[in-house]
Amino acid sequence: MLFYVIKRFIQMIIVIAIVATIVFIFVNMLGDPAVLLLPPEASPEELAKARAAMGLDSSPWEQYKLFVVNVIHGDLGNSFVFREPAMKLIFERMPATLEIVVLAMFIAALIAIPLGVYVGAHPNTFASRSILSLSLLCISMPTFWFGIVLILVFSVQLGWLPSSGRGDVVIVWGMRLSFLTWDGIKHLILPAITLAVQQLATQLRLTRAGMMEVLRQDYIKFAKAKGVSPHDVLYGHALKNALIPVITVYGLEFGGLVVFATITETIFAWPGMGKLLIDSINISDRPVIIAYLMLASMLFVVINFIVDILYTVVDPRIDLR
Amino acid sequence: MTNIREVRKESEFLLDVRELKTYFHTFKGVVKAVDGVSFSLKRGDILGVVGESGCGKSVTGFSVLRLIDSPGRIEGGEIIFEGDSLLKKSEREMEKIRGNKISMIFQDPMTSLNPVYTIKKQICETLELHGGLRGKEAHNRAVELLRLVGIPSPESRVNYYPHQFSGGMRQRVIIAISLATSPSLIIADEPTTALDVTVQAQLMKRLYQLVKSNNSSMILITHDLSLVSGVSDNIIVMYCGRVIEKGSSESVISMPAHPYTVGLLESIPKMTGERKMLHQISGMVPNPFEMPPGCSFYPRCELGQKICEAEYPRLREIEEGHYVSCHFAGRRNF
Amino acid sequence: MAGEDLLLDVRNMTKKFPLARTGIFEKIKYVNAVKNFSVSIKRKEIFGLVGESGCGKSTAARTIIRLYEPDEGKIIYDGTDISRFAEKELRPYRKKMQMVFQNPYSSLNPRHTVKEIVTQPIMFHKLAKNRSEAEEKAMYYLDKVGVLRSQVDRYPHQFSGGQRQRISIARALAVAPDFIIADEPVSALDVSIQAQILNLLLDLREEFSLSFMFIAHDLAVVRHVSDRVGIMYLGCLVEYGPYSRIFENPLHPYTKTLLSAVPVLGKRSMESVVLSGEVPSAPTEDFTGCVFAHRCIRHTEQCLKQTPVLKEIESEHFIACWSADK
Amino acid sequence: MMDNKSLISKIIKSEGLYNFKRNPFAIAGALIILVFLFTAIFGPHMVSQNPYDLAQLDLNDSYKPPIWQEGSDPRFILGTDDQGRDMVSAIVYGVRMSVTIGFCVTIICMIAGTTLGLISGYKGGRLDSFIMGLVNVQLSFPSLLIAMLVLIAFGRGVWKIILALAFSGWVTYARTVRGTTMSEKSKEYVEAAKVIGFPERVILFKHILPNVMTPVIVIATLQIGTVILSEATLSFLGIGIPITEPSLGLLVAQGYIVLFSGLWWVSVFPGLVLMLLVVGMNLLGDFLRDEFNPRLK
Repeated sequence: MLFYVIKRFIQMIIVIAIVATIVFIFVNMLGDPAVLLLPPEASPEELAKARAAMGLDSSPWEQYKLFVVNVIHGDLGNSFVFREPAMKLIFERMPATLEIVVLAMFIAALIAIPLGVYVGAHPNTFASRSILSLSLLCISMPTFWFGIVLILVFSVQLGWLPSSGRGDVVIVWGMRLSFLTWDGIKHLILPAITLAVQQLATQLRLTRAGMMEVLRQDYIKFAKAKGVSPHDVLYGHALKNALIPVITVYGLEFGGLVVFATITETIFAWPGMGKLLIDSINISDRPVIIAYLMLASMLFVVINFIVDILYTVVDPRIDLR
Repeated sequence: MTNIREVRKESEFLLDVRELKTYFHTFKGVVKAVDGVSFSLKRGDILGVVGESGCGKSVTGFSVLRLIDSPGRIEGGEIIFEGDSLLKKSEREMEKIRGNKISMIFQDPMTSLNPVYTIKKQICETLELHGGLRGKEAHNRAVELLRLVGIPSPESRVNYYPHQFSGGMRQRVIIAISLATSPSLIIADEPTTALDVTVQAQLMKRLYQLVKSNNSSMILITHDLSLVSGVSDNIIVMYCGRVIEKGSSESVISMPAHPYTVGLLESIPKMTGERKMLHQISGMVPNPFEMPPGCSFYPRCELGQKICEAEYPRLREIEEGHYVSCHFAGRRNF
Repeated sequence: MAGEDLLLDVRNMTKKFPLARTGIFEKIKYVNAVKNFSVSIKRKEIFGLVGESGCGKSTAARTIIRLYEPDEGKIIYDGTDISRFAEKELRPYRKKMQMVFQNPYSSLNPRHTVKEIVTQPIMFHKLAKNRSEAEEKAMYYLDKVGVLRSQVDRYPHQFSGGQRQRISIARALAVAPDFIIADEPVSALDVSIQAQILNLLLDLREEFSLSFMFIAHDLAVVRHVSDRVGIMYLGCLVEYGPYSRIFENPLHPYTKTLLSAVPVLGKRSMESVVLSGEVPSAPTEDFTGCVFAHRCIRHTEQCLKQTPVLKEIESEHFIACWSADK
Repeated sequence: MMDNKSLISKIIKSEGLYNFKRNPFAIAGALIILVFLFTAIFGPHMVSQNPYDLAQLDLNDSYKPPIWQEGSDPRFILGTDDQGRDMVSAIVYGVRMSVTIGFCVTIICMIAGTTLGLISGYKGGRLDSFIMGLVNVQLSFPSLLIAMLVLIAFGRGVWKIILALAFSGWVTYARTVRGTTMSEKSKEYVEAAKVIGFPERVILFKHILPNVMTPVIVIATLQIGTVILSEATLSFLGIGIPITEPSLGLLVAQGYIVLFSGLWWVSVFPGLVLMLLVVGMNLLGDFLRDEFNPRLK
């Protein structure tokens, strides 16, 4: 076990180092931020001055070395636009993103797993077929389009829920949170549903597939031969086995949702880190893009690690070495 | 009322299966996996069900427990167990019988145990369901059962997961589970086929002793005639979903009457005596969708005549307790 | 036993497999899947190899036919040591040694027709002038094993287990080999079909003058077909000799228990003495002593410390056991 | 190899076709895909205007609603956008773009991923560790993020988005094919081929490859839908294809801009069509997956 943790830890550092390098190279291929930031009529001297101010006048190699040193010190540079540390900008907006992501995951799991078990256990009922068809629609639906339709229906037509912004927030331990006020919750509902719907469908289908496969195993038949009731066979014997793949995907999808949140945030003008990323891409705010990608990578690597550990808890056959 | 029940329970047969029919409705057509099988089993007896793969022997076993999955269905017949008809029972009542009065041992020990639960949990589940044992009591009983089936240091092994056991050990655990409630009937479906010969011998011996000491009955389903002949009191031989011969072990093995049984016995290489060319049954088992109209063995049979092609031979008694379904059985000496 | 009729001579062949590492600082350990395996097979002879699962009989077969690289020892085929040959040098020997596999459901490529399966080897080894001649040859061998001409355009899944095993045999025959390793060719088959295949193999030996190494776990089957028999336990050959001696007068304690465990038709077998415990996993490479010692009722101090070697106890009957001298 | 007659008779007699004919969802999926393929190939020749030829646009035609609403123009069944562009024509051109990208990406991924997976699974050793290391690193990141990264670096463009999506999409094939190859490799027919003496190249491509294609086809069918959605998402975010050649995703994005001025149809219809297209792919993919899943047989 310890051997495994150490091995994984080294792997994590290597992965992050590779990602940092790739991110740096890719982002350096972006257009010249000085040209984008200064007015078109700026003179070459002014451009040079701006580049020097942003640390872009040295050779790429020098820039990379500086970048690595700074990353180790936890400094990813200042935003060209906001003139503030990029990390600070992202950390400020992270709670907003996590709020909708966590809520979406929660909604998804709460609905998907029981439904998935039902559909997997009774594949031929009318209800199952309907649920399955609906889930197919959900995974085939473009998230952003679903968001737009929700806005059209619930904001524009019915006027029940707001279509943009966070509403009233409460500050807890320096984090701005929406879900503690009624107004905030109203702002949360549409983005969270938008984000949850595809997730819900994916997990439902995964649970169903797992269930269907597990229910054919000999040990299920053996449990039946032991006189275990159908309900206990389903929830006692089959579910735990069927959930093993779901848990892995659950972790990975969390990462996916953080990225997918960029779209939801764009549609609902939700001031999270995803919207910050898109805004930064549009104005080539390099340090912010780098900081976002670095932070996101670290997040995913850590999530993967946790998922692997969790895996052994559910599945005794996995021997971590 | 109680009197009548007691009288019924005292009846000679523990299990009486009559004209059992289990069909599978597949996309290519109907497979008559079990087509009119009848047999009965006395208390404390061991019945061997023998036949080659696809002859319906396993389906017969599962049918007794009513564990036939779709697209299969029990289409007809009667299963009388301890005087009650199992086919008339509700699913709830069946749950109380399964694993309690009738338990089953599966063929493949590698896949029959739930991989995510400890051995203890899987044994205790049965104890709790049918014996009402919980906690310490159940634990002690589980350890005792493991010791009974010959698992060394059961106190610590009881907390193992299935994957930490070898195939032979797992099969012991499965036997322990099936014996946990002292069932009156154990259905063992190829219990040792997946195991090595030395392990098979140990396990079969242990199972035999436990069944006998428990005064349970057992249906031993297997393809191995030698194994069956060493254990069971009676034998039924199945071919294409039907019983073609049944009788006491000695008479079926030493005086087989059906040409299929004869062929089967002669095609087994012997461990002693002179080596000679093996007799072989030519051809192969007919396609289940294109069953011949008369005797299903007719296309492979050396004795086959016109009547065999047209008419399925009924089981008839050729000597006491020895039945054969062949038009010509007993008319020739083998 | 030397002389011109010796076809295959395997001397002290050892095959090791690495174990998974258990710690960062530990060296990779190896297990002896096959250890010091020596056997010789004459022309037209059937050598039966018996053992329980995991005893290394399949590994031995696969090493002899050079699917695996042996770690030590020699494999002398018709006078040439092929144990170190590279694939290119092996090619001429590939048509002299063939193999029939255990599982009829996975030993034929499901995407090729039966005709293709048997024609490919003929084409590859250029045993026919052109495709139609190769196909004609393929038909000949398929006919020999009893596959009908009308069935040759079908795919393997359309055949039963026994028929597939026939096709598998035809594929092996197609390159006109002298020596065939049959790795449990009948253990997946029903009894009545098993007899058909065994009879077929015996007929083919006569017709094509073949030598066989016949591997099985079923002792009765091995007894039925073999001229000589070897018994393996945990990677080691513990006893070998003519079939009659092995089955009538087994000398090694393992062979004795193995034979007593076999159920015999018509015999109430529940009284026989059986071996306790199960087959342990193969020992690591630094193991010394007799592999069977821990389960042997007669074992001594010597058995635990020194590895016994095969000794000729009576003519052509070898065992590896310390207690054999006593 | 396999002559056509036996192939066709094999298909007709197969259980797969039998199940297909009895599964209305699978048939619906196949029909939807056929209609979309037809639209993608012939559609642009059949619609009234080329929506990206500015000379054909007339600002007087702008803001026309779909024909069942008041103030519509019979020439524009689904209405027009703020520049007078016919939505039907725009959608047909969008379908062509989306379908092209979906198929191109899938084919590239399929070839690259299958080849790498095959080699990785068969060869094992260091090469395998390297390829699988790459796969695992990539799998631990959301594929959308990887595509974003590539697009951030190279900018917008049709070929760029195809490459970006292919870059993040090949890993699924590689991983699956590697797994299947490893299990096929240990099967006895491969050993038999080795015993006959066939060289590795022949064993790999003639013997193993046909046996790993089943999962590949299933993944491919499902991936086309995913790719189309990913492309739409990236385009919606403004980092996908250029505005001069919009796909369905970009059309929705353009509709979003004018959403609050009451032009709901500009975003709703392309989105609906997009969904229908992906539904078709998923219906067929689902059917194939269940059909080919050996663990459900």
